[in-house]
Amino acid sequence: METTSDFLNIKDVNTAFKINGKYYDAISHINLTVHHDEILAIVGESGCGKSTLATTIMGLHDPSETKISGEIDFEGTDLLKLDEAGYNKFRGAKIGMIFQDPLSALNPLKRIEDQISEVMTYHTKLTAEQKHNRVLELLKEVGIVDPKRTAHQFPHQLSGGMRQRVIIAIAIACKPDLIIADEPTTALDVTIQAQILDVLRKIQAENHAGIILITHDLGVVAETADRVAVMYAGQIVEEGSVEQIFNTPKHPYTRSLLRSMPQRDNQNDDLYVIQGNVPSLQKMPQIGDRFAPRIPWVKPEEHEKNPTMHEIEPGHEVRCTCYKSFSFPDQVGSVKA
Amino acid sequence: GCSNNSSSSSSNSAVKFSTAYKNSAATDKNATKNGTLKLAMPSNSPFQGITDPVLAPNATDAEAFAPGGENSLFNVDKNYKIVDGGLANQKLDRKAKTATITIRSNAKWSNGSPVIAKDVEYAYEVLGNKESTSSQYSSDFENIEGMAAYHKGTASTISGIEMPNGEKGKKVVIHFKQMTPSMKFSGNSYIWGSIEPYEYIKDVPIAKLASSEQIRKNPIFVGPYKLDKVVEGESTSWSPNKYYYGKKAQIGHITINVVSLNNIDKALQSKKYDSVVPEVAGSLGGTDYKNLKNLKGYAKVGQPALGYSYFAFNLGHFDTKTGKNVEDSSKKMSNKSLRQAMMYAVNVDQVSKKFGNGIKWRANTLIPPVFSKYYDKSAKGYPLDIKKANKLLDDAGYKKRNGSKWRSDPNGKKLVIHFGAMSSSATTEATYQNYLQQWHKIGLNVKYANGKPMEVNSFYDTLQKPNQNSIDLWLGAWSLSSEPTQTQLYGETAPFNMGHFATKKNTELINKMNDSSAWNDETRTKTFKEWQEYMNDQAGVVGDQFNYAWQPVNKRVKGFDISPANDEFYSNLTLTSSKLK
Amino acid sequence: MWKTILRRIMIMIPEVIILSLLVFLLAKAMPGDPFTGSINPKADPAQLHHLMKLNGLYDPWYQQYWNWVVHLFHGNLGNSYQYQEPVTRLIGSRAVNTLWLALFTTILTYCFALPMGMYAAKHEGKLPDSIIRVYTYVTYCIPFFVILVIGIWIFGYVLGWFPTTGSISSTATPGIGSIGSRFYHILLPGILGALFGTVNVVQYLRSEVIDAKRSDYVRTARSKGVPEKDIYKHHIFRNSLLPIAAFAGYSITGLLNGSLFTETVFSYPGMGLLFINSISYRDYTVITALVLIYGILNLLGTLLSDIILSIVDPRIRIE
Amino acid sequence: MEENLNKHSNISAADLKRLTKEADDEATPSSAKIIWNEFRADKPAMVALFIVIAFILFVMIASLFINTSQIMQTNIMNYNASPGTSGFVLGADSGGRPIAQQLIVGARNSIGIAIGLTIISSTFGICWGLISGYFNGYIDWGMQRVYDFMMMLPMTMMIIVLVTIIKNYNAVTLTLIFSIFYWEGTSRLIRSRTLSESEKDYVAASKTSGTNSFKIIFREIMPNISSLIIVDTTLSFAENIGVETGLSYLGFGLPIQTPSLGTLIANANDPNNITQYWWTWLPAALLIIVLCLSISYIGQVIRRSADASQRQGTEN
Amino acid sequence: MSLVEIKNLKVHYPIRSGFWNRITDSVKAVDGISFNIEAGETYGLVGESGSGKSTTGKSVVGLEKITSGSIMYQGKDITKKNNRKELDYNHDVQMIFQDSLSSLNPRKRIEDIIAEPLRNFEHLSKDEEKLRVLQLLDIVGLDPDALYKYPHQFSGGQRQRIGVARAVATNPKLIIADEPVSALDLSVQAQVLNFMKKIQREFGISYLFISHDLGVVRHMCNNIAIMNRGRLVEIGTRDDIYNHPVHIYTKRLLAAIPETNVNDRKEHRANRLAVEEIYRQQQDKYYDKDGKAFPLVPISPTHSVALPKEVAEQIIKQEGEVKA
Ligand SMILES: Nc1ncnc2c1ncn2[C@@H]1O[C@H](COP(=O)(O)OP(=O)(O)OP(=O)(O)O)[C@@H](O)[C@H]1O
Ligand SMILES: Nc1ncnc2c1ncn2[C@@H]1O[C@H](COP(=O)(O)OP(=O)(O)OP(=O)(O)O)[C@@H](O)[C@H]1O
Ligand SMILES: [Mg+2]
Ligand SMILES: [Mg+2]
Repeated sequence: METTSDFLNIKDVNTAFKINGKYYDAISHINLTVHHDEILAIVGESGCGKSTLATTIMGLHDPSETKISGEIDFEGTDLLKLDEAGYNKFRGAKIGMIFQDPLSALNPLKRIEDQISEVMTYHTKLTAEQKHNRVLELLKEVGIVDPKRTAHQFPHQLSGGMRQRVIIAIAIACKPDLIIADEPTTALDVTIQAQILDVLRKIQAENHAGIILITHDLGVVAETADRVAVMYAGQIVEEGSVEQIFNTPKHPYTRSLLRSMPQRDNQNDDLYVIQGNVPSLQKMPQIGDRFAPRIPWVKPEEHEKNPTMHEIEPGHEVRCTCYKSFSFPDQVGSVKA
Repeated sequence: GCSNNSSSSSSNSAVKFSTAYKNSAATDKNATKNGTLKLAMPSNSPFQGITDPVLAPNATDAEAFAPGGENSLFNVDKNYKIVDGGLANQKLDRKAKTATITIRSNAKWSNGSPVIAKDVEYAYEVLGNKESTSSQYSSDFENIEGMAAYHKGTASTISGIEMPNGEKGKKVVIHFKQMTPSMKFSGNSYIWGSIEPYEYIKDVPIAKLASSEQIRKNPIFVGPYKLDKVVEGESTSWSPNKYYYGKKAQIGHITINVVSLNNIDKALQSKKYDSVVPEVAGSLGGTDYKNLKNLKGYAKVGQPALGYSYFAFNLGHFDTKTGKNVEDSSKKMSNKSLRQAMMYAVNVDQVSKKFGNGIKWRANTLIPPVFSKYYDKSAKGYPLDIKKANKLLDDAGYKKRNGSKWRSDPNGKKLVIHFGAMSSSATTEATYQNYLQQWHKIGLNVKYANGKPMEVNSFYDTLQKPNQNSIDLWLGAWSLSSEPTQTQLYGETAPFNMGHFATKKNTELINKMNDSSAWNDETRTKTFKEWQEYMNDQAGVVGDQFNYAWQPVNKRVKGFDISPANDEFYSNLTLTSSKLK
Repeated sequence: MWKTILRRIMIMIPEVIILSLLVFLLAKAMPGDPFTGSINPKADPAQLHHLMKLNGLYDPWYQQYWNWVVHLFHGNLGNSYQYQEPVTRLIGSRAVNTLWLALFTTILTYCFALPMGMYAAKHEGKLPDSIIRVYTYVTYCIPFFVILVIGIWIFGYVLGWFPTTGSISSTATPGIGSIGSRFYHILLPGILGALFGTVNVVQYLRSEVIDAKRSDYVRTARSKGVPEKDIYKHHIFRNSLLPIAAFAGYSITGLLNGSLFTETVFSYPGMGLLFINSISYRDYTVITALVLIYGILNLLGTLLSDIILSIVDPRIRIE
Repeated sequence: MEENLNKHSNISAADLKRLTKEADDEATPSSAKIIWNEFRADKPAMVALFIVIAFILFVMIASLFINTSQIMQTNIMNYNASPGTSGFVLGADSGGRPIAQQLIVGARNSIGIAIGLTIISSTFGICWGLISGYFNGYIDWGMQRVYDFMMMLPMTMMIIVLVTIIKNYNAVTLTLIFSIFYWEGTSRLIRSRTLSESEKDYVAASKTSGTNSFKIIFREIMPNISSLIIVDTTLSFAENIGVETGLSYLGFGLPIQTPSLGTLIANANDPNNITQYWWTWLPAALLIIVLCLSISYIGQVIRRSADASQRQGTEN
Repeated sequence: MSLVEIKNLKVHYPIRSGFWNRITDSVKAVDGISFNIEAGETYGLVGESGSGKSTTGKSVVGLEKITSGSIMYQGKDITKKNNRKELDYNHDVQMIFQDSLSSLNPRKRIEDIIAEPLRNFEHLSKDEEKLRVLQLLDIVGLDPDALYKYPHQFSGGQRQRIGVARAVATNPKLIIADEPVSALDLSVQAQVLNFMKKIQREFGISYLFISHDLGVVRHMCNNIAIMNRGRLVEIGTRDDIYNHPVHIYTKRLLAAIPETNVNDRKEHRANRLAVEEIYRQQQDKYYDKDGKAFPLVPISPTHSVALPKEVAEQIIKQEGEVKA
């Protein structure tokens, strides 16, 4: 990873939202590196800050409502130091974003063609005709059967899957180096989900882009990602390659998640349940292991005071050392859940 | 002719007006010729655009088209008596029972065609036609031979109107069943005072006349000015009529604009208009006077108005079978002392002073001072006299019984008197309220009929029922015709005698005003005085207020004289500068 | 599309019929008659009765209604009792005035309201926004006629900038002059009406823009690198204007209601003033016709709104 | 079921008291409390609330001590007396009637009309909107037609016609006449919200729980649009205070002896009054503005407290 | 006799258009489906979005006006309103919704929400009622202090459990669960599924479990029906469906499930693409001219597939060979 670390380096990023006049961290001390040609998946439960991270990279936060610190190095530029105009040179051109809800993310009153070509207006010098051709090309690329017709339609006339493809087309229109996909398939059926993921992968292969894939579906991660970062309560708790995360998960949270999935062979058993709830922003513990309250059988002294990431094998990092003494209660036997 | 009558007829009024503004500045020939005289017409409703006086339903239209001469036939003197010198002269022949109308030979319509006998005759046809939309027809016209038959539709012409020199001639003879002295005055209800441009409108069915182009869009006139343009309901503009037989018009243009009563003061204050259109009943009230009396650049002219307001009592009913008003002694207000007491209790003088600002004053009789010949200056009327009022009531047996706050009637029954009034401006309604309070002061329980002032339609609707008991006493107002006979208001058969005051003596006096004895002016004057005295004593109907018809005139205008005797009002006007002063 | 419009119009017919019957009956139920109001000593009640009979006013109501409907189908709304001319012609000339003023007011309203609403929303929560909001609140709370009265007093009389009565100057020359004069006459009532009318549009637009600002598609546009200025131009304003456009039709109702006041204050000879006058004259034919016309205009207003909406909004485009 | 439950749950009747108490301690504050918190957090709103309540109380109480018929006695000698003269705090009108007292009684009458009108028209509009929005199909269709018809009616004209027909109308009849026309706005608003509310699953859940339609409409849906209802009602209340002013101006309002803010403001129909006798109308106009502003401000706060994301008051 | 027998159920939504707003066409949301739910079992209904699953579920509880067909419960057709009333049908059949927030009235306290069916069907005293509610809360694992709280104060999983508590309050025989966990996070989903299972065990309830997540369905259901464009394409036991899918649509669905086994994700993907390819090529073999599924034909006592008879027989033969 040291070879391409000049691509995207997120260093110690904090994003805090103003709630009732006070700032609360939604993500804290995030360090991440994304490389060319890879898909980095970010997984975690709802509310853990995945989208916040994405929108922070895109610079989509209202500065009067948020406080952002840290450094986001993208191809040698610190994005967080850019002004609006400077950011606009990156957005759409070098970084593309795919949003979760394909219906509301498209302007209901504009034809698909106009929405796609809008990106090119600001980042390329293509003529109207060239843009038109490129739009058709893009639609074909994302797997739309009748690009001509679709280009002329309005969002409400398309199915969910088609809309999501249009969003992808917008995101890749200028061949960006980085694509951020925030739950691109959550609203879709399994079959369509599979198709969309295929499209994403194809694009990545063709453009050599780096992709940040945000999802809470472990299956999607396992199928698609090269590397995985697991987030919990605004922090990254484990990071590693897909194989590392799925085959030898270390952090109790990662392990719990994997365990709570219905498996082929556990029809008659109860599923594993993580105790307790994700704390809300305002009630987030500021010191100590944030996951600790949900594994009460792990003794307090096993948790670090200020947990940090530990590299336990090349490319595999885990927050907190509590993983060492963690095992599930039913396996411990003596601990009452 | 010019008038030197600078009258202010009533000693009761605080202000004195002259009918003429005597401008000593010289006429500016150029300004007059090229200038525009701007007149406002205070009215809350747009005028209706009916130029024909026979068909026009109200005075607004007449005023809007006044520079056109209103097609009027006769000149009058200050008493509205018909005099020679106008478009036509009239001669009454008591023996032959005829009126002969002779049109002056040079009379022309503003389109250049001559005025002919048929024009005079046609007015009666339009008026009396069965299909006519005119509301001016009255049974009095059936005094003309053959009119009744024509009105019913059984005759196609009016047999009593003769044109000895043919339709195109200049002479018309009208045959009456009976001659009355009122025929000497303009505004009488027997001889119609205006003409119709027969040749111009003959093709229009009479029923459709009011809405025809000839009447609304392109009317013709016989007056000093001709109509240039009419903006429906809003304004008219005029320029001199070169065919006018009389004194030539001098001002290049005259415009008349409708201005709402609310805005008229401000409009005049901001010098948008030279004056308002002269109106016999007066359109500007006491408040306007207060606001405008010191207006710089304006003079004021005025004369007593052709109208008055009155209190009337409900004393009987209208017998629809005989068509006569009948007094009922059983009515609540039949007691004369009660009526007198109520009249003594009201403080009309105070009210007039406060709200009238000098242009209104207490009416001491039922003939307004504009009829200077008949008006009884000396009549006392009913000045405020609470003591007398109380005494009258006490004597008549209206006593407070059982500790009640209110007087009961002589039989000891509860007495509640219902006062009817029309909803109006805040000041007027304040006045009503004040009157009620005055009556309360003498212990009379007087209340609004219906609980509040009534909307004008409901008001007259109630009063015009042949027999009604919901209004015992009301405050009304009449604007009058320029002929002073009282038959139509207080006569025995008059439907407008809504209080049904119909004593023998009254009938006798009213008949006397118009019978053969009245041809003698002196006798007639005496009868009028006698009647006024009688009415005051009976207190069946009692005058409330008289007022001035007054108006401000911009000082650039010369020759502004609103006296009725000034028959050439518009011709006499000139301007002394091109801008308003 | 045409079919849908036609269908809407067909649905309107029974409503109009019911309205006509209702109005007819109500008008008849008013105390008095068209002739009592013109009472003066010269008028002979016998003649008034004669005229009542002549006009069929003593017939039973269903007879009168039937006659009226029959005439209606001949394009004849009867004769005005007060004006003695066909109602169609009478109203025709007034309607031109009212609609001309209404059109002008509408245009002005949008000229004022659009920039105001957008500006307020763009600077949401800041000083200009607060000022505009206070302005809308205050105008919302002041009765319309107070605005008119104060306006005519200041600009008409004190400053004398505008004519205060009528629809055209009596000295206007035909052609350009008369058009100019007419325009001059509706300027002040138009401006005042617009100042009042802006309230709804401003508030509506403001909240639309604020909603649009927070919408996902605007976020998408940002992520495309569209500059802020263009985001407002191409996305926010365009999308917020859509429901506003449709509002125009509905605003007819408000304008017509306001015409009663504007025309009274400015003595402007339109339908509103005609109505007020006709009420006291009991001019049945005119009253009925006016209420009916206003009703139909209201209906057409809603229809217009729906049509506009279906044209500008692809989501509800009528096939 | 019962034994079934007892078997599977170790909670029994004995625990009832204790558990109820526990739950009580944890109970969420009521919406009234939330609104109150919201007011406390917003100073201007607090002022507005204070103004409105204090004013209404003052008017209601003070008017008890004012003899209306007595103040409405004309005293022409005090015609348009200016403020401060001869005992007239705010001057007198053209009938010499004290403006100050008229203002109090007039405000009471106008507020009374506004309250009556708001209650009648809102209740009707809310019921209409709820029922029409909940039942789709013929009921809704029929109700929509009635509604369309009402929409078509030119309101002011119809009111004027009605007012002329009714010979002896007073504040009560006027209120009723207004009510005929003022429910439409509310009903439209409520209907559209009810439509979207009806599609939510909790309505379906109630249906499957066997709850009848009437209960679903008024006990399930209505509370959910209550914030809308409250906001709409406060705003229409603000609007209704001024509703008879226009009519009074045109000359079809309340009779002069019934003072109301409308009859007072209608004094402004005389341009002379506007400048010369400003006290005859200006206080009433200002009063309406202040009152309306305060009420709409209160409406804003309530709207905000209904929307959890905009709340400014801290919870609890 | 099965608990519920659905026969040839059709639900069509009218599309209105034209001059008089007449019904000119219809969306055939459910177009002739039949299956039976046995007492105590969990019956899975799977299909892609818009295939008519929810419509079916709603018809069964009586929320939807059905076009034709019958739903028999205790020998009576409950598509008729009268029968539903007579049987106190909603006492016996309840529903759990996908969106836990919208299915709980945000203005009602938890106590009132759970007690709602009790108040309608069982007339209990105040205390009895409260006790019941507390017990129900206890059973779904919520603290008693939830009693006076509002739905928004709970997390998604807790809310869904409140929904379960409400559904079981009247001790129903059948609960329709329309995507009860689709909106939930993994860990929360596990909680809810566990509770549903627990309650089924304890009260002997049947579920009609609607989902598009085949992983969850496999975990929960004994019998499964696959729905496509308003019709059933395949029904069978869990084993039938997961291990011996016949219809191409079923195969496609199964292939699309993401696998968590990262080691052979390449094969998995290749397999899916292969199935996609077959689906594209052989589509017309599996659907009739109108693109609709054929009627179901049984290929084993538990397993039916929507295929023309001949094709089905052929497959049976092949299967037999495979099995043999
Ligand atoms: N604009 C904002 N203001 C205040 N808090 C916010 C804002 N946006 C997000 N949050 C909070 O920040 C936290 C993280 O939110 P975020 O949307 O990043 O989560 P997520 O991981 O994307 O969840 P999901 O899977 O539901 O999309 C949440 O607790 C959320 O409530
Ligand atoms: N009220 C309605 N009016 C018209 N069409 C409807 C209506 N409700 C549902 N539909 C249509 O019926 C079809 C089946 O809908 P249904 O909700 O049953 O699908 P589903 O399988 O539950 O889908 P999902 O997985 O998206 O919930 C869809 O095409 C839908 O558009
Ligand atoms: Mg997110
Ligand atoms: Mg569904």
